[in-house]
Amino acid sequence: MSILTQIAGWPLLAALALVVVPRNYRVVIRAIAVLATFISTVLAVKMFVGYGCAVPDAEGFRFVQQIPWVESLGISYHVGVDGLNVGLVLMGAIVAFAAALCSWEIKTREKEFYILLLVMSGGILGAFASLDLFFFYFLHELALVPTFIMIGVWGRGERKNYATFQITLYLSIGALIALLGLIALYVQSGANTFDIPKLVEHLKSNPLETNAQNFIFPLLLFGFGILVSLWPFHSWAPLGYGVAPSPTAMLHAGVLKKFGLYGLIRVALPLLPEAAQTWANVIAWLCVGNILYVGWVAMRQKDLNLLIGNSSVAHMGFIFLGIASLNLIGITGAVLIMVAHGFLAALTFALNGYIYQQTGTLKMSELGGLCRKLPFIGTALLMAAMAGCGLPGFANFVGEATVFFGAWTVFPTVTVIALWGALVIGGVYMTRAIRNALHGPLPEKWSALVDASSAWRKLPYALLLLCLLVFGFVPKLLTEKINPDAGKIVTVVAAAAPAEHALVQVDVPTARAQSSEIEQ
Amino acid sequence: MEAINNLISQGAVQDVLFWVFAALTLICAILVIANPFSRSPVTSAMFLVLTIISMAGLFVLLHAFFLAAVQILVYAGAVMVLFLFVIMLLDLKEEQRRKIKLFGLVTGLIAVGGIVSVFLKALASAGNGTDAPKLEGETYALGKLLFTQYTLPFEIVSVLLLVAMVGVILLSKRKLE
Amino acid sequence: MKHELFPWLILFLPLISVAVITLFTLRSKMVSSLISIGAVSASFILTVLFIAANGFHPEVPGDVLNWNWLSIDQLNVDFGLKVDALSLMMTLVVTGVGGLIHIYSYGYMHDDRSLSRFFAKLSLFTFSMLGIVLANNFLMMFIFWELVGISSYLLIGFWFEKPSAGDAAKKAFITNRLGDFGFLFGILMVWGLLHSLNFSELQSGVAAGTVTLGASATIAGLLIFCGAMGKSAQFPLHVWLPDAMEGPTPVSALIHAATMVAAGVYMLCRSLFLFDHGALQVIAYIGGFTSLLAALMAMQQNDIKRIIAYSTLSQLGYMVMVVGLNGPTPAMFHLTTHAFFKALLFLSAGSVIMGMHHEQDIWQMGNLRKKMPITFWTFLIGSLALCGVPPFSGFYSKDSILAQAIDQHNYLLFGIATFVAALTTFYTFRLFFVVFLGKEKSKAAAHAHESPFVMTGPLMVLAVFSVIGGFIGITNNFESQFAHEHESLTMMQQLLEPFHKPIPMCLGLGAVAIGFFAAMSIYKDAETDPLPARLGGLSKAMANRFYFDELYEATVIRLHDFIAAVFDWIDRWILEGGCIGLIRGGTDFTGRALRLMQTGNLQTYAFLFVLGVAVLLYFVL
Amino acid sequence: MQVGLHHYLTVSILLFSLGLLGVIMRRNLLVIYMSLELMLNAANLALVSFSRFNDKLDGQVLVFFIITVAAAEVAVGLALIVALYRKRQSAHVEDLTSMKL
Amino acid sequence: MNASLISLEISVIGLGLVLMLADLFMPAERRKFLGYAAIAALGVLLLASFAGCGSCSLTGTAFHGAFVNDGLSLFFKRLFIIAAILVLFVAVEFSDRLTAISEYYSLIVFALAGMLFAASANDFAMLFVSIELITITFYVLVSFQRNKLASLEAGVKYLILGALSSAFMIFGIALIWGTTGQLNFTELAAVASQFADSKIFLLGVLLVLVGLGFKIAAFPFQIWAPDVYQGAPTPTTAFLAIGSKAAGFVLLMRFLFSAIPSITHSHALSTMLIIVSGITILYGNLCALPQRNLKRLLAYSSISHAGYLLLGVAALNANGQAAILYYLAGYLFTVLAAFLVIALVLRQLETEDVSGLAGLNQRSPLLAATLTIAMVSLAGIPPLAGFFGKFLLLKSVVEAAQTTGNPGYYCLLFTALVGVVISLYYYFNVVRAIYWSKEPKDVSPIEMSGAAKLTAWLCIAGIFALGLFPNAVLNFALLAVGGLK
Repeated sequence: MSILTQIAGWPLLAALALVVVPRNYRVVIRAIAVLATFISTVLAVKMFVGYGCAVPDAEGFRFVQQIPWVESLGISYHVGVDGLNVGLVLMGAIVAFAAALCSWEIKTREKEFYILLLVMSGGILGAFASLDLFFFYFLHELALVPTFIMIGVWGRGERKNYATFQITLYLSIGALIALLGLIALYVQSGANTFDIPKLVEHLKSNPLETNAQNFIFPLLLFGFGILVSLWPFHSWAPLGYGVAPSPTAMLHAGVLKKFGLYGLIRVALPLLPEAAQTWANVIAWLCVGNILYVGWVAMRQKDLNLLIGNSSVAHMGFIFLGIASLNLIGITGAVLIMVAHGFLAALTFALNGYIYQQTGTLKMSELGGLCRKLPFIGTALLMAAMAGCGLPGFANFVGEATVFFGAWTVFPTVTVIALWGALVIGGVYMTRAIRNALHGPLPEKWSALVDASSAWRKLPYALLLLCLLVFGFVPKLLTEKINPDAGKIVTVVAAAAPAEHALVQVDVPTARAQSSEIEQ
Repeated sequence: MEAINNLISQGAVQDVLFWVFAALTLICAILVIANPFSRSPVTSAMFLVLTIISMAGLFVLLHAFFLAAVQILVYAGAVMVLFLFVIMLLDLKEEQRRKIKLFGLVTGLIAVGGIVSVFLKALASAGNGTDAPKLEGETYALGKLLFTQYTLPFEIVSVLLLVAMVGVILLSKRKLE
Repeated sequence: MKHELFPWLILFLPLISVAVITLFTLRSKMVSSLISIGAVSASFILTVLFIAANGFHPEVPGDVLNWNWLSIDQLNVDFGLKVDALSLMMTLVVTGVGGLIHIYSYGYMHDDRSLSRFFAKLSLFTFSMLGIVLANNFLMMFIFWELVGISSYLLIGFWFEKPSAGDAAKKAFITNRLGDFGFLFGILMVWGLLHSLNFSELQSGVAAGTVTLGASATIAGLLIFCGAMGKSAQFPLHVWLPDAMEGPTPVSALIHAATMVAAGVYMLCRSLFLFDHGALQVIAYIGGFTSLLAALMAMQQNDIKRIIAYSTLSQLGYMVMVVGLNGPTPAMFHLTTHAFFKALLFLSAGSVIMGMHHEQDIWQMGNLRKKMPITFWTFLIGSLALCGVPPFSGFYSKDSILAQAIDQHNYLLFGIATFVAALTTFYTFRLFFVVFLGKEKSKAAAHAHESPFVMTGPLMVLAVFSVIGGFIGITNNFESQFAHEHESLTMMQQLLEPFHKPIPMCLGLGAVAIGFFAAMSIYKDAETDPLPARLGGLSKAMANRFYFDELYEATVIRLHDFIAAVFDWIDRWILEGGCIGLIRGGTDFTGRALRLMQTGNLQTYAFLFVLGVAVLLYFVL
Repeated sequence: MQVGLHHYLTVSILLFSLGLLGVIMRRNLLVIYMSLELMLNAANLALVSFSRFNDKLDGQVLVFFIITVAAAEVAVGLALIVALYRKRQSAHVEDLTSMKL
Repeated sequence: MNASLISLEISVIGLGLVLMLADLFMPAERRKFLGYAAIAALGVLLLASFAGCGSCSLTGTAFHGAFVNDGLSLFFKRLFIIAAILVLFVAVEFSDRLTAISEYYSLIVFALAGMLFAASANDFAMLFVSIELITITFYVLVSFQRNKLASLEAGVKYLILGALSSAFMIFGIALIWGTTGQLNFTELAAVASQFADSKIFLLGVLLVLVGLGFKIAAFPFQIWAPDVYQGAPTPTTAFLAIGSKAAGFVLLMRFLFSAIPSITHSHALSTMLIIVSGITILYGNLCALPQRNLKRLLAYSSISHAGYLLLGVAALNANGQAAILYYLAGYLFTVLAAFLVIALVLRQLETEDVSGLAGLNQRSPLLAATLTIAMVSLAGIPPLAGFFGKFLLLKSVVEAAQTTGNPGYYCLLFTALVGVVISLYYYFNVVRAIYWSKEPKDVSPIEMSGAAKLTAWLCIAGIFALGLFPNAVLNFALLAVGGLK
């Protein structure tokens, strides 16, 4: 059994086990959840560390496992990692562990909550590890549905129902459109297989017609885009995260949301290279909406969670920009941000959750001076905010900078706008948030707040911060893995480049050289 | 006499009879659904009997003698008696003349008119339909067909009748255990 | 090359101290401060040892211990250190002056309950600053550039419970971010054209003519200059520096006088090879204009730290101007001397403030000469150096700037610089007279006391350097960096160097004299400021910093807020309320409306059924 | 004019539509039910005439089935109406609207 | 003549008769257990069908081609038998609310016989009589709770509208036979293309479709479904929802793809199918949105599912047909799970309001889980049967869209997606009512008989099995539709 199956399997197994645990054994329930995610995390770290030593298969995937499932449709359970998803699996496992640790703030119906949380974690990890389009989608849905339920049931605030409604609506539509795209891709390819590596191989020799590509690509783009809160389909995200219980927000904003982006890179680009060229412009300009528009919206927010939610949406813009650049640097950067933002989003939502749990509000007008009473949480939030506005030292900066370098050669104007969004607008709203929530005088009523005191309480935050710092200081851990595989995708895309896309073509020889170098 | 025979052989009598029966059928049918003089279900039922009998006449004209007999026996005889029994059993008063909803009437007429016009148009488009009649309704042939090729439906219908019987008992028994 | 690990240690010791303090010793103020002071001192000592062993020009001029940090396609970023005269001098300043300020801080901040946190942040700043200095490529420099920004943010907002401190920190950060935007933009542009970020590679490439920025050179240069504009607080991004005085005084000394603000100038010198004539012209004029503007503003400030802050602005304007006049050597020279005397001034001011129990209004002071003798003398030395009175260090460096302006035949800027020199003397001695001479203007002034030795000690050390900084060979090192041919001057030659070019020297000294006498005549015994009455509206404008903050408030911030409000409105009402609400409401309404078909009436059902058939038939046939 | 298939079919169609009208116009369940019988009879007529003019007997077999099934249906239907009448004291469609929307 | 082909049907009819006779010899209080006997007998038949022993799984035609036993009919027959078994289980649980329970069982078995015949019907006479057998049986089954006005009212509504649709259908059959002279599907297929331009023929086809559309509750003939589902006794509703609908579908598929394939693939008819499918989906889902009555909600949901199933018809390809089969198999377990819970939970309640589910997870975790799984599967969420079924249906439509390039298919796909999204909302409302109602009025535990538990587990197992291990059933379905065009 592949280690990946185990990583995704433990939480699911634990969820099954929880079904039979009586609901008043609260400690046991919690322990099982934490333990299962911890095992996943350990395994994921082991996999990440052992990545270099593992032997890749013919298509360049490691830790592969394949079991036929529905032969007539060419569906098989196929997991494996390459550079693109190895970081995501690691990130997902760590965030799942952190989310399980943070779930102590849930006080009602804990059993159901933990079951859903574990299903969600298992689904996410499985989706990222999956190399079969069907399972890829299937496991994502498996993770998505608990999200709705968790928000609907354990959500907070008076807009809970509305937010649940909206997030359900948007995400289901997005997922279904993406499903449509995936099915169309499958049908059009004629390969009668859902296996991604096989599809890539097949379409390399028999590329789809331009028309078909240009029809399927937008389905995938907007389907996945809605899942990732691509502007203008973003309004669910801040709202949903605003009311979501923090473990859910952590897992969704941190991990599950990356599914759409990963799907674009893993599926849409290599399988529909020509359309990718055509649509890159659209993506690039839409991401301006994310970065600039949503950034501005974030500036207006009065609620910490809404602000963070909006900033999280804005961050997605950078990833889209990296994808749109269609060159090695940009895509590597996009993957980097995906991993980094996973940690970051999880961290911020976890911290917000802590503050909410303590104060019962996240309205910035009511907060203030929290650094005094909550030095640990406050400092962590400050660091998270700084990571959020692209401070070097944290992994986000590396990703964003890389994306800027990648996109600069292709979309200079958009890059400049993105720069403005990252450095100025991001700086403005993050410092505003810090100023309003952490700095300034401490209101009387918060004099009884308690900081995270025990190691257990601190662990999730510290762990996530540590990850941000590690990948911020040593981005090579990721880039070395991402590079060759991103290079393959870039090569495929570039090979399909129509003549007028001269700018993109510039990078072709180097990308090829890069990948061939690595192959040697 | 010869003239009459001639007429018969040329089908003129049948034609006349057709018109008579057809008119009778339709007029009675109209009276079933909309009797200007009485809204009692009994009247409707009586006119339905008349419709069925005139239809049996049409069947005869179509040389379906067996079916004409069945029509009168089963329909006019059994079914309509059943109807009348029920009407009497229920002791239905003459239906009150509730206000006819004009809107309903008009839209209903339009809908039905639409369907009829489609039917008739389809019919008109299907050629003139003046082929000479061929088939002679042989009861023997009919019976043979029924018990050879159509045995299975026939048997299923028997099950159906059983079910109906059970159903009627279940539904109308005053007290069930 | 010997001691190649030294630069790494120099850089990372402060970071290690940050880690140690935050992780382990937050509880103990004493240990934390010792660790922090120890780290920066160790860095200083290592720097000195390194220089002693290798001289200012290590045999390998290139990059020490290159470690590949990121390598994707054409994007190669090394984590490497560039050790040459420029960076070593700067390292000396940062660790030396910084070390002194660390020590001073221990005294100044002794009673603060978050002392450990303070030292951690201070060390973080030192690390970042050293990073800028030692970075061997643009991206590394940008990284530390940002880190300096954040540490300055943290330090300004150290007393975060004070709303003004929080606001000032925010303002400083965002203003810096504006500059950084340009900086990174410029870096991208350079990389896009030259496909390298490494200073040595770029420099040799540009020098050899193998690569060229071509037509974009001016724009790229100016964009990179934007970074300097933010860090070195050049017009129009100068607004943050005065507000930054909300931070503790040692912070003002360290960051806003000696090091961080100098980073912009340092960066300009480091990347000077990229700038073409057009860009340099713009830089020079912006520098000149800033120095004038800041000097004018300084004339009517009443807060002791703000006056010094504006003078810092003005002096930075000098440096930027002279870089623009293609004079990196005078710029770096002034930077170094300025670091000494401005740190001295700030620390002395800090001593005053502490003596005055955190009173900062100069019109509440007076006659402190008696109460705080050491501070009085050190402040006087600092003032003289700042004004450029021979033989204090400021004289030499300022003179070299004026001389450079003449050399470049830019008489307008020369005029401005001279005028600013007069203004500088005026406001410096205004401050000096009001604070140290005259009568006590408040009870606090009467009860002021001298600071402890842990504070006065660093003051004295700095005072010594402020005096001798002009002729101990600082220029030699920079000359060797920037000029292809140069001769090392002896100390005597250096002492007399200004006399080779008498015109700037004489005019400069004249300006100083005018400023001094004007200040003396007005403020010798003044109880209140007589100037507002004389200058009227101009004074008010000066006091209000020419309304730049208000202008920005009304334009830039308003505009952003307005756009944000509009987008927020769109988001809330059109995207969310309009589209989603409409869809939701529409769906719900349609559902309820369709349901009305199910009237429960069989007749309606039959009718609908028939209608359905009719529609179907009509549709197909 | 010779009476042909079309004439019979026209009669059948008219009869069918009269039944249809009855179903949607009348409100007495029994009359509605009678109208339904009219419709079935219309179909019978069509089948018989087709059978006559197409020279095939299958249609008549079908008519046979239809009559039988209709009889069964009538039996069940009337029983149902009776049961309903006992419960509701009405055979009027407008009184049967306890379930709606 | 290969009469042994109908041994399965004969056994079922025999079973019905035996049940009716056994009633005479059973004491009243034991009659409820006759249901188990019927279940056992049907179980044996099902096993026999799978084991292929006797002639239960022979393929071939009989009665001059009127009766055909092929993959398709075999698939549906097994489906019907399983449905009947599960319905009988529900009926046993429901028996305390029914008088004359043994007749109820036997009527269910007769309806099953009708469905079995329908699965094999290959000419119009068979089609007509088998449909009528099903329908007339259902008239009785629907109005079986004579003491409940709603049941009788539902019966009358079903009766009148059912008869109306029968009238249309029989007129359609008359027209088809009149123009082509063929009653047998196979022979009709050979000549149908000659009549592609004959309006009378097309009219006949449409009228037959009206009749079948009524059975499957497709728009615009869905109007009866909510009232009838609501009023009928719960086991009847369950059988209507799956058995009657599936019978409609097997006949529809036979008619469209076996009798008149050349007409079906014509532009007008395929466009009509697309439109009908789309509107049915939307109508069912939209109307269900504000619905609070649980059975009525399921009725609307059943309408929308008819729409989804029609996707497979509208796709006009083998994958679509196989998808229908697969979907129906999944739908079978799902719907029966839902109705089982309704039968057990809403026993005491006068209303069938969703709020009656409050506190169900405390009253009976198994029932709560069963209903939740059913709802989630209906909503089409992995890893349950509903998801894979919808996936197959959508896939077939995509294929159709890409092979024909008809833009209508894209609209249809979009409509289907919208429908799925809307449906999520009301399905989750039900789930929410189970687990997260504010204050449940009744928290007394619900006693479940062993058989009820078994049924619940069977349904859950079915839903999961079809979602997780679709291979076998899918292959069977693909094989089954091999004969269709």
